[in-house]
Amino acid sequence: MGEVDLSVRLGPLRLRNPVVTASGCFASGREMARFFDLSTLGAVVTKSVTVEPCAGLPPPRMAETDSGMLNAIGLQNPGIDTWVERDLPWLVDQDVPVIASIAGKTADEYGLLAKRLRDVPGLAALEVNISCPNVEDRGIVFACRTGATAAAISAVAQVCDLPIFAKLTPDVADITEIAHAAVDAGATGVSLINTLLGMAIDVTTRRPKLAAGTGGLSGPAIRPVAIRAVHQVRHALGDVPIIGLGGACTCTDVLEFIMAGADAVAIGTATFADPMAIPAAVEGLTRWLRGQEERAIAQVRGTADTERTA
Amino acid sequence: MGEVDLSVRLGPLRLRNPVVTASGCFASGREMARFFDLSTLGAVVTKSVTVEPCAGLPPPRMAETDSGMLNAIGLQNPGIDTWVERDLPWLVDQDVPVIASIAGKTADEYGLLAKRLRDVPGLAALEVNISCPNVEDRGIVFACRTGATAAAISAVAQVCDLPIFAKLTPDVADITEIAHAAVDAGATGVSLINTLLGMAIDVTTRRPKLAAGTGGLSGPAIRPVAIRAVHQVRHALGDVPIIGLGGACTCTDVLEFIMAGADAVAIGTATFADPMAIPAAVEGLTRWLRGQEERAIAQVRGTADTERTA
Amino acid sequence: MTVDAAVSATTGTLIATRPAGRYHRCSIAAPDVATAAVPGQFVAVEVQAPGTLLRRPFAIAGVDTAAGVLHLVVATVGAGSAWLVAQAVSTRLRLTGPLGRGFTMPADPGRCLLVGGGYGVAALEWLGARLLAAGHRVELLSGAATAQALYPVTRHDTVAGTVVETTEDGSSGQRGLVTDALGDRLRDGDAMVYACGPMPMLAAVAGITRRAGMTCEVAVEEHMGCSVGVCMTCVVPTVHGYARSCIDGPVMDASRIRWESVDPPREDGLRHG
Amino acid sequence: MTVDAAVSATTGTLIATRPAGRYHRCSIAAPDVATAAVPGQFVAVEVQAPGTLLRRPFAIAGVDTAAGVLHLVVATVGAGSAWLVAQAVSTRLRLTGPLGRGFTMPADPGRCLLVGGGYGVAALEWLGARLLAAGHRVELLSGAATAQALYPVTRHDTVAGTVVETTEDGSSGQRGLVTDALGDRLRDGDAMVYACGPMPMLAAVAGITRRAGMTCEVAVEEHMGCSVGVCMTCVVPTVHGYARSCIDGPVMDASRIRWESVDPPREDGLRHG
Ligand SMILES: Cc1cc2nc3c(=O)[nH]c(=O)nc-3n(C[C@H](O)[C@H](O)[C@H](O)COP(=O)(O)OP(=O)(O)OC[C@H]3O[C@@H](n4cnc5c(N)ncnc54)[C@H](O)[C@@H]3O)c2cc1C
Ligand SMILES: Cc1cc2nc3c(=O)[nH]c(=O)nc-3n(C[C@H](O)[C@H](O)[C@H](O)COP(=O)(O)OP(=O)(O)OC[C@H]3O[C@@H](n4cnc5c(N)ncnc54)[C@H](O)[C@@H]3O)c2cc1C
Ligand SMILES: Cc1cc2nc3c(=O)[nH]c(=O)nc-3n(C[C@H](O)[C@H](O)[C@H](O)COP(=O)(O)O)c2cc1C
Ligand SMILES: Cc1cc2nc3c(=O)[nH]c(=O)nc-3n(C[C@H](O)[C@H](O)[C@H](O)COP(=O)(O)O)c2cc1C
Ligand code: FES
Ligand code: FES
Repeated sequence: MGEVDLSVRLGPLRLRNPVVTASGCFASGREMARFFDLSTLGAVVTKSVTVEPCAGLPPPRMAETDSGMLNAIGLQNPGIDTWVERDLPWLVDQDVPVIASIAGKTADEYGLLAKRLRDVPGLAALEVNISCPNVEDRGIVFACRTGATAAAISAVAQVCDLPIFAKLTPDVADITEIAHAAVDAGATGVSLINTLLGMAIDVTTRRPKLAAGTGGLSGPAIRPVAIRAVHQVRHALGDVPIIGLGGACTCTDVLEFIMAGADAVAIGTATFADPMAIPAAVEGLTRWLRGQEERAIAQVRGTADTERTA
Repeated sequence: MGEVDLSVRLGPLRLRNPVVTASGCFASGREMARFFDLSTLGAVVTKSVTVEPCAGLPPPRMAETDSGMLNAIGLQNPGIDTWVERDLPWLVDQDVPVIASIAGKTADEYGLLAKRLRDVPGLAALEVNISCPNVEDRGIVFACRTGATAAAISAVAQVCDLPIFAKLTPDVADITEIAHAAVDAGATGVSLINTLLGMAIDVTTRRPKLAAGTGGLSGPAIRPVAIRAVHQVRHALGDVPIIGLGGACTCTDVLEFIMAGADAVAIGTATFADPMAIPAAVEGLTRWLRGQEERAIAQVRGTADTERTA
Repeated sequence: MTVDAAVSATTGTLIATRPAGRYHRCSIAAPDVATAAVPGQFVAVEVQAPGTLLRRPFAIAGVDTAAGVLHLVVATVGAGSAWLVAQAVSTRLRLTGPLGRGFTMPADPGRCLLVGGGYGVAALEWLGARLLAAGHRVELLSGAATAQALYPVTRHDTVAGTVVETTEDGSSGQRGLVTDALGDRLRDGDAMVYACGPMPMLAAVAGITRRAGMTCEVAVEEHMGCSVGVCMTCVVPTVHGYARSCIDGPVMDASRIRWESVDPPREDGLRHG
Repeated sequence: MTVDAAVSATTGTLIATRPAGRYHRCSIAAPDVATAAVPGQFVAVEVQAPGTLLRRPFAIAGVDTAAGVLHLVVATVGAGSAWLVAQAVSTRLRLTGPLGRGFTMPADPGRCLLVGGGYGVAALEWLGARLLAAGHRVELLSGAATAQALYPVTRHDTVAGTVVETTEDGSSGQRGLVTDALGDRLRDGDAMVYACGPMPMLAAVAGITRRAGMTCEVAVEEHMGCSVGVCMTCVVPTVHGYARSCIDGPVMDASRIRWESVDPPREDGLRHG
């Protein structure tokens, strides 16, 4: 059989395996370190951090839906300064690459956040969350428009040499257009996808189940949308580094993303359903690869590309 | 208790109850008449018909996903002429309003189809499907752009006096913008939502599960997206008639749509999972309404509108 | 289109689940369905496995009309079939049936060759019993990749005059493909051939019988959405365009199917079981 | 944040499910969890009902350390809880626990008032037994809307010196709210109060104890996504901002919660059980 190689390139980064955490689904890292060794992970993508501390939205913040969940956390975080001083040091001391996620209200804020992080030792990359649906004004979701996308990404690229991943929303007519805009503005790669804007109503109380009204839909329910987005962008943008996510739970799901064209795959909501979801998926990859002709998972990327009907 | 009233207004139409079929999920009507009396239905919305006969896409056309399914039927239909002569007469003879769905490749084709149908006796309304995801060129999904939406809808409105419902896709940054364009161009109301563009890959064969590669995602998985779309459009467009759909299965789901702002609710995929889904939902509505203060389901519309946090 | 009024959306009660080789035989009390069913028809069963949505189609493998019971032979391949075979006796099962078009009984007494792959043999066993009872000569050919995958034909004498078993690896019965066994038995063109099994096997049977000028009915197995004719997902390419296998089939005249357009293109794909 | 290394993601075996009033008592062999747990902590159980995704949190209602068994008292409210109580003995259950912060034992022997609503009483029964064993005086107040909704406290003498039951409709025990009974028993300010039940009840208890100047711990029940501290959905407004009830709770000092910001704003909402 011989040994197999799970390592992948993600632009300039090399990860020991393709499975990473999804932003907002891993807290400080300490919580999950109770269950498994963080060095099991390809990388940690941290919760989006903002310039100022942010209390987040009032509860209820979560509603389960069929094979999915809605969340309206509202980017609760201690703000960049506290985060860099209090939470980040522990994480960068673990044996795992750290990708910091940032969220701003304006392009300038994105620039500010990137400046604050560019010299933090141990950071592997930035993920620029320009697609959080839990904002008051739908008009300010940067990733809904090419212009705003470019503005936020170039604000980051201008001040920071770290690799940059632009996190995009599927709630657009053509995600390849937005991906192009991000890359043209200086993004190293893209993270596909953030949650879909959704809503659920409790018919007994006749009120939205989330205090905020709307929220972001995640989990297995959205995986077909995510796979499609990854496949589209892989085809439209050639070799651009892609972190695929949205409903990945198992090793099979991770493979589905990789075959669709993802270099790395983030697992978010599935961790809520099973704290061991990520280590189980990594183990599964090793077992699966042993049964394949390829010796390296990197060779599997995009192999579903040939037309089905060909 | 007193008797309850399930009838609703849908623009100029009056339906005996708010539950209707979803386009493409009810074939000729004869198939389902084996299971229940079609007069149980608020209305029948027929499979989208095209100018020329259309063979549809090669199988496999379907893949089950978590709480959902992908389909790539590709508008298989006998073409408008055969349909009007062979299938429609039986249906309009049943005791149920018939809403005919049309799909064109160009604005002119929409006009042609509307002209062919305007004088067909017994038709209650037209649903203009400008959002089918199973088309070769993503660029020609009319409902992705305001201009194309307006062109298709006005082509219909100019030649036909029947009430017009524009069927929209959620795969856009702002569905209210498209809804505005449709109504401004002459649509009486809107049908929200068509399927989301999705994809699934079989990791064993490494091929897309659908022969066509991508397909439309429907079923309970997408209900939160549909509820959000209905709620947004109800708020942005005031009193516009709305047919809500996307993942409605049970009476509770129908109520969720109505409380979000739908006048009528279509059930599609759920009929595949249970041929009795629609009659069961209608029965459930009667029972539910008996326990409420309202005597008429029409009064329930939009009652989840107050802000949850208010 | 056959729109059969005998079909119902009903609830049955699971009365027994027993292993049958590597398969499971599930017996369900559902009198309406059992009484109306003919060989080749199927039922669509609601499964309550997490994340699943659609009913699962299974061929009816026999009925006990007096008791109002129908039998299914289930291969465990995914969440839905695993759920079904794991249910306890007395579980209430929501199901729709009998669905689709069954096999046609020959007008005149004659020789019938029944060709099955894997669990597909189960429905043919029932057909064979009916044909025998109606005075036909019946030969049942049952094939699979290995001995374990063979459907265990039980009452040999009551279902067929002759039963021939084949396995690809020779672990039981004749070594080779069931279609080879069919070729061997095509002494004349007057037999009626019935086939049930994986699509590549059906394609091969269709080719052989076409070349031999024999009449052949196949029960096709396409992915189904609704099982009742309304979703258009289960289509098979025929000389008259795409036909819905759930309502215009699953039993179809093999000569009407455009096998070269079946995905993946078949007639030579001989793997089965 | 308490990050307790004793927690594990494990698999237990259901060994019994018995009715307990209108609830079910599920006993699960899961030695790692049972040994480490203290009253007030909970487990998150994977349920395999169709369409569900997330584990369901249930308070630990007692353990049998020697046997490695933990007990849950489950109210059937939806698909997940219905699935759990319907499982057959021997079912393997994937679960995480023991989770969260439990009740604090008082430093010095004294009087303890345990106030519970509905199934919330189950966890207090266990706490009461521990307090009694540690030499405290224990009074257990158990309330519900009706007699059926009362949790059936079994071993009265081993869990509390006094047990007072209240129902809103007077169908069993004292008529009225459990918080009225609490008010009646606040003779002095030296008792420690522990409460477990619906949020409006906890809010009322918090108000009463605050006005009486007593220390009160409540086990809150917010909707949970992950149950392990990573999703931020289960937050409760506190004087230090939103705190995660799954990891900073569920047991919290009542005086630290900003009850007026709990949704819907409570302290007067007295409905329970
Ligand atoms: C008319 C008809 C009759 C059938 N009769 C029988 C029978 O008698 N006994 C039996 O065991 N099975 C039968 N099948 C196949 C059976 O329906 C599938 O095996 C079952 O639906 C799989 O469900 P699952 O949830 O276990 O697996 P899934 O997880 O849904 O699928 C597992 C694998 O099976 C494939 N599959 C799923 N559905 C079908 C389908 N409809 N046709 C072909 N492949 C499918 C999937 O692509 C996947 O590779 C029949 C199918 C049809 C259409
Ligand atoms: C720390 C904690 C301890 C708990 N202990 C117990 C216990 O000992 N016994 C018990 O029966 N239940 C307990 N619960 C509540 C229990 O988790 C829910 O009843 C259960 O998750 C409902 O799942 P379901 O699938 O049956 O219902 P669903 O269909 O998910 O929900 C049914 C109804 O319950 C509400 N609900 C769902 N989840 C929660 C939740 N986490 N908190 C409050 N309401 C909810 C829903 O809004 C809905 O109205 C506890 C909850 C928490 C957070
Ligand atoms: C509770 C929760 C919080 C999230 N917070 C963030 C966030 O802070 N920043 C971000 O970019 N994405 C956030 N997301 C989105 C996820 O990173 C991910 O894109 C999405 O959930 C889809 O993946 P999944 O289905 O694996 O969860 C959050 C998702 C959830 C469920
Ligand atoms: C198999 C299938 C075929 C469909 N065909 C059409 C169609 O011809 N025209 C159309 O407007 N929508 C079509 N739809 C979309 C449905 O009408 C509906 O918008 C969508 O499926 C969401 O509703 P549901 O979740 O209740 O199915 C089709 C959906 C399915 C599943
Ligand atoms: S399965 Fe739906 S038409 Fe055949
Ligand atoms: S439930 Fe996820 S943080 Fe508490």
